[in-house]
Amino acid sequence: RAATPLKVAGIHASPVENAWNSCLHKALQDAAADGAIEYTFSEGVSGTDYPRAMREYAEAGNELIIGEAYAVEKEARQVAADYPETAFVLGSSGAATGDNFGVFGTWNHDGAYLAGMLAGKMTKSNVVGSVGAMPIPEVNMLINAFAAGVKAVNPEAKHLVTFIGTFFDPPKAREAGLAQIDAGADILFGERIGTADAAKERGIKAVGSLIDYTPRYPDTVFANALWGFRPILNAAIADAAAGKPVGKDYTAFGLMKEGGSDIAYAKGVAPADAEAAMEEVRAKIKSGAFEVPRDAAEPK
Amino acid sequence: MSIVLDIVASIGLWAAVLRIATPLIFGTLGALLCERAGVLNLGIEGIMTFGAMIGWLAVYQGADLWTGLLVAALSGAVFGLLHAALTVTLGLSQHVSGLGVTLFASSLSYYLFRLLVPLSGSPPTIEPFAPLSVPGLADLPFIGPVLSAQTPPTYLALLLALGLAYAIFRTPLGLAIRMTGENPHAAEAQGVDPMAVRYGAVIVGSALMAVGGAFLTLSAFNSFFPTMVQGRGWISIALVVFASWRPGRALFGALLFAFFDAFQLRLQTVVDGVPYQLFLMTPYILSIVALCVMARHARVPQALMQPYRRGER
Amino acid sequence: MRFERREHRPLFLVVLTPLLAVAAALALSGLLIAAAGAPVFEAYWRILVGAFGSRLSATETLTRATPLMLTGLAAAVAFRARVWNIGGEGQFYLGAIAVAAVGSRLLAEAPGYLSIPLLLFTGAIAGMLLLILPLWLRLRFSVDEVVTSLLLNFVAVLFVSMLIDGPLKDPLAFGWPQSQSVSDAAMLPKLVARSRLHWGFGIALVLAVVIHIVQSRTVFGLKSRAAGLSPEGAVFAGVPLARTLLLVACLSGGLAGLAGAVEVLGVKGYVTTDLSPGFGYSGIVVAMLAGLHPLGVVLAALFTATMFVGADGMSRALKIPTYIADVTVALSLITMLVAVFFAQYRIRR
Amino acid sequence: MTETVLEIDRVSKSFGGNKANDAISLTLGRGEIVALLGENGAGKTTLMSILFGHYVPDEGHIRVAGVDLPPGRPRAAIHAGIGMVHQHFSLAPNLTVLENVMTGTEKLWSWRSQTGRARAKLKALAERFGLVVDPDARLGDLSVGEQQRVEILKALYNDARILILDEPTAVLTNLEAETLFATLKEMARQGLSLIFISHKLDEVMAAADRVVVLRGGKLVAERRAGETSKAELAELMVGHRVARPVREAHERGAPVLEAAAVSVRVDGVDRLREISFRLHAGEILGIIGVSGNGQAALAGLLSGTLLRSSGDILLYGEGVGDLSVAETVASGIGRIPEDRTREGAIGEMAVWENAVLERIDEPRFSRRGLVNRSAAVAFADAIVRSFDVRGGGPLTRTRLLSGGNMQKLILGRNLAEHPRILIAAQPARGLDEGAVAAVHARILDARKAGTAVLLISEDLDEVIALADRIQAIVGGRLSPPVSADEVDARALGLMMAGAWKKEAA
Ligand SMILES: Nc1ncnc2c1ncn2[C@@H]1O[C@H](COP(=O)(O)OP(=O)(O)OP(=O)(O)O)[C@@H](O)[C@H]1O
Ligand SMILES: Nc1ncnc2c1ncn2[C@@H]1O[C@H](COP(=O)(O)OP(=O)(O)OP(=O)(O)O)[C@@H](O)[C@H]1O
Ligand SMILES: [Mg+2]
Ligand SMILES: [Mg+2]
Repeated sequence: RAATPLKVAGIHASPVENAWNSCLHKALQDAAADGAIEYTFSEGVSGTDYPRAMREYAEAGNELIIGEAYAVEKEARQVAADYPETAFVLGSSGAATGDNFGVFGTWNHDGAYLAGMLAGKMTKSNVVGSVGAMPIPEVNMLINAFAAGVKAVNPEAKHLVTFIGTFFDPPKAREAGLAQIDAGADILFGERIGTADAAKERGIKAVGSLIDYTPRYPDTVFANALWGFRPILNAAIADAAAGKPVGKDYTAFGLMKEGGSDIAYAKGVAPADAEAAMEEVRAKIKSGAFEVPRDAAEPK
Repeated sequence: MSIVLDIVASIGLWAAVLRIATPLIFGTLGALLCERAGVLNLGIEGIMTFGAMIGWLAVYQGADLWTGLLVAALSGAVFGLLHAALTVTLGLSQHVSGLGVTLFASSLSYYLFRLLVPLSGSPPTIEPFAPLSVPGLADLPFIGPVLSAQTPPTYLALLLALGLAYAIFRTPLGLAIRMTGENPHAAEAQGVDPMAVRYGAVIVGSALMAVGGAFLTLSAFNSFFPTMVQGRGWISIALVVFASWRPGRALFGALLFAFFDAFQLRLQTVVDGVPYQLFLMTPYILSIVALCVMARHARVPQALMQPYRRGER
Repeated sequence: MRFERREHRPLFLVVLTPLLAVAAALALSGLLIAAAGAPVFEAYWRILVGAFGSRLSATETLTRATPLMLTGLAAAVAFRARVWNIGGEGQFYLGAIAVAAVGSRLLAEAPGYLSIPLLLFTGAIAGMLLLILPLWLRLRFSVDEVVTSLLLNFVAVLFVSMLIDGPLKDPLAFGWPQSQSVSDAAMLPKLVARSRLHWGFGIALVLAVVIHIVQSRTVFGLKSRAAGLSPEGAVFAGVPLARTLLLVACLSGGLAGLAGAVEVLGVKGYVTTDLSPGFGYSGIVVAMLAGLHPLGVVLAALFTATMFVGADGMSRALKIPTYIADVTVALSLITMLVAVFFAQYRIRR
Repeated sequence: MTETVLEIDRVSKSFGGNKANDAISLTLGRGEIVALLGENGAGKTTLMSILFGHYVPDEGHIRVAGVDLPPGRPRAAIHAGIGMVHQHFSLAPNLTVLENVMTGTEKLWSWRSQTGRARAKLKALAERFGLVVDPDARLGDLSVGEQQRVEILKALYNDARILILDEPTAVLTNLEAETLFATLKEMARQGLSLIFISHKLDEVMAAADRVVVLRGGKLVAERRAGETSKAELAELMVGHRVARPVREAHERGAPVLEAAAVSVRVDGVDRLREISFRLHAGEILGIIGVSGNGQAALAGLLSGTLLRSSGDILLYGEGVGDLSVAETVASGIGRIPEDRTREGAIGEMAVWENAVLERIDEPRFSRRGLVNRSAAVAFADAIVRSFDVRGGGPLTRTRLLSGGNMQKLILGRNLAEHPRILIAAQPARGLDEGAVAAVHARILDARKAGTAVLLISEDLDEVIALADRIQAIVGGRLSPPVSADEVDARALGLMMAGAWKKEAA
């Protein structure tokens, strides 16, 4: 079986520049480079066209389809029901359905919590800020985890939140970041790309999300709440290749405990004691001794 | 209340206002120039997108930032040429041609970007314009720090608004443009070639639009994202109306709109409960109101959207 | 060089020019396809296959043509009476959100034979209301409706965004901004099982024929054309100007609102802010391609949908950037506009 | 003869299959005034447009002072000293007078408009030729006469030495026209050469040195003004003898339409103030007046497009309220609007549609909202035939008809229904001599058949020739009627100036 790589198709509602999609895209590209799969993709697929893209890929003989069901939850499940031979594993806030419709959430809040622990010790103004796209559950959970991390080490710290109302407007995210700096924040958590640019411009520090932004902003982004899609993908590929049903929730593979998400940080930026305290919690999360609170309510 | 006053009195707000306004100023002035000559250019959204992409790409390939802006302007001019060929030479419906140009320019920019910049991880970056502080200006109280936070294209936008106002109202060429927008037959009867004027205005106007787009990737941010223009072109079209086709008021309108946006972003950090959509609606609604008030004075260029065909009656 | 209007259009031109337009568009996008390193002629074949090669692609093409037909009719009806309705997109969304609001609450329990017609009607009314405002402004303040209806698009979309983020937000959507769903009973039945093609396509076809009859055979059609062509002339001939234009606006806005309603009831069941990939704007282009003829709108919508669905499928089959679909559509719209022009005009030196 | 300043050499131009100009040659001397005469559609405007560079001729040349003018370049024409006053004004209402005049007069790429110099130059010109206007007024706020002056100033500002005026008097009052011709003669005396187009033979005889007649695109005759007559010119234009029909004595019938102290207010301005008149069957009542005194309001009121603000209207002896257009038409009132291209017909619609539009709700043309097309086309066909509408059939787009033929269509759709009352506003405006005669004959025929005609006109000759009784309208008030047999043009001129008020007082 391993002789012929699994045919996998990715369908991205946004252009693949979008950080979240780039996580999927990169993991899929890497898997293809490893020879595990054969990868093809469509991007910028609008809600109207999404179900068609799913069907076309299914009819074209792809065995596993990776994507995002958020805007098309209902129709996506309908498509899966119509193509029982094809495995679908999509980002979703809902539950898995049937044998061939699996879901995964984006849970990199562990890393966000840890980054918050560093930030809480680093802030001098005692104000930190988060810039998000829209108050949807996964974004909320992330921002809340960051805030919880900050509060855990620095209960006095104030946390600002701004939503820019769109997934795709880096200049606007930058403006939102600048607004928070003007309001006193000296560390920004950028759920959206563009936030770190504000921090860079004003010479303060920032935390990235999903992917490692440190190479892009070397002196600004000191920590990242990474989310690795590869473990989820590997699990899905394994199931699909073995002919096992994929109708389950793959979220857990993205957790820190499973090696999915993690924190990546530049050592020596935060005080040594802060790093030590954080590393301690990190180890506890990995061992399962500590669980970061999951709060999907809109942050205030 | 005092929160609001604090925000309004902050240097950061006004610095943001100028930054947010810059692409709108370019876009609005470009659209205004086209409309003054009688051509509605709904291609703006696509032209801005293409400008953002190609300007960035040029710099990414090693050109300097000003060359990037120039390349963007040239690309805008090319799309302007297309729009002019369709609407001026052929006299096709201006809004349809404009929508076609928007669809074409934006999809082409995404396509070319994908072909030319293979992607892995986050999109590649360039080193954007740095803020410029002009000696003398920078020492002024309040205004100094606000201006010092701006990059050269913002200064360019401000100067351009004044320059265009002068050009339109004080020079023979400006008069020829206005006459072409009011009555191309009259312009022709006075020896002004309305076709040439319209071509020129649309090409230059479109170039300005593209520069507005390039500001997004060369100054406001440092990489290109598909869909990053986010309706700024349409807002410019509305602002032209709001400004009743006067460059000075266009500048004011763009600043006002940017003020709402910057204010909204700051207000969000301190209060919540007001849907952000309400803020975003205001400029559109204000434009409609402004239009109703002004329409009585009938200052809309009278030949706007009317094709001019020589020798046809 | 100048252009002179042809008083008579030879048949061969009517047939030949659209073909030339398609050929030109394909040649141009062929350059871009080649630039991506894909085989150009196979790409053309794939476009055809992508649009009509299977049951799936054929039904998808028709599904995508459905809202285009309705928004195209909306634009055609208005433009014929010189009501420049650029607000189809906003009317589409308002129609859609009205359907979602009423369908998920008031009519959530109603049986289909009751709720479907009522909801379609609701959507149409919502669209109408959004166009009546610009028309009223035109009649009252002589404000040009091109700009006002364009501006209202953004107001409408923001309004919808506000509703689906607020009172109409679906609590079961895990915090995603989307409206509550209409009941399953209210969904339009499928025309073809296991596909997305629904009765909305039939509705659009019937409406195209009805509107053709209205425009070519009825007194209202004659009067609305007169009102559009020359307001003074129409008033002198006793055409009640305001009333006629208002009826035209109701028809046009209603059709665009209906497009939104049909898209919700036929395809999605609820509203998000990406419900329409610009159907309202494409409708204008469709109408112009059709020369504002209602039956032509059907063809133009099918053409546009074919190009898009075909090129979209081709991009997947040949693994070239998805955006080629929009490029191809844009190119074919532009070349088609030029072709329509040359079918109407001849070149003189 | 004086030196030749302009030479038109075998110029031809066709539109589609229609030869608008056919090998026309013409010269113009310094200080000369040439009148260009011809039927509607004879090609006068086309010839002048070629001269000015709006159109490119198919063949032929234009030479100014012996030098060939490049074709199709208005700029070149302006540089060569040609100025043109267009048949339809080409001005921008939103710009000021000065801006209208200055456009295109300076080097396009200079840094600054020399407004001060321009204002001084305009002032000097205005004084020299007696064409006074406020340079800073917004053009749209000016009267038609003032706009005409701006048009001429525009040409003079460019140092025109050859001035072309295309029907400059079509929209002017007699008084304004006289002033204009006095100005033109003064210009000629100062060395300018002029070509003007007019349908009014009196003007032509009075002002021109030489008359050139076009027919069907060909130059058919050239006469010195002193050596010809109105009758000869009319015959040359049309190709056969034309005589305007004469009104025969005829018994008038009972009153059919009466107004008693009717006032009309439009946009807060009193357009009509307590006017009274009585119109009898079988008579023509002429309403004369200088444009802008309320004729349009009167025509609108009786056509059903304007509402009364006070007063009564009696139709066939009975009081009626405000009639809508449909009711007006249904009560047997025929209407000929002042402006045939704006109100009278819709150019983009077919002839048949224009023929029936105002009656479309009648059962013979539509049933249950559906148009009975064949009946409508048959109706239009009958009009085309019996009123000799040339240039197309019922299915032709109306835009393609010439002005005179369009007017025949409008007249036809009214008279074919044998109206009891006909409201005719400026029925012959802008028409050539032959068409005028035809329209007048139709109106007189209708009168003979018992139709009551209200003739609203600024053309005194027309009113004297047609009307039985005449009233003048001044400032929205109507004079008492006088019998047409008892007055002459001079007396009517006094009436139009409001002289009756003094008598009454
Ligand atoms: N741009 C054009 N396109 C097509 N036909 C034209 C055009 N201009 C003029 N014609 C036609 O050419 C002929 C001459 O028109 P022209 O305007 O020169 O007549 P004219 O003598 O000025 O008439 P009038 O007295 O009514 O002004 C007419 O048959 C007219 O319909
Ligand atoms: N709504 C209006 N607003 C401003 N001015 C107007 C308006 N209507 C008419 N006028 C001007 O007022 C004057 C009187 O108009 P009215 O219609 O009563 O006279 P008229 O003799 O029929 O005019 P005309 O023959 O020039 O059409 C005219 O100069 C006209 O241009
Ligand atoms: Mg003429
Ligand atoms: Mg009048």
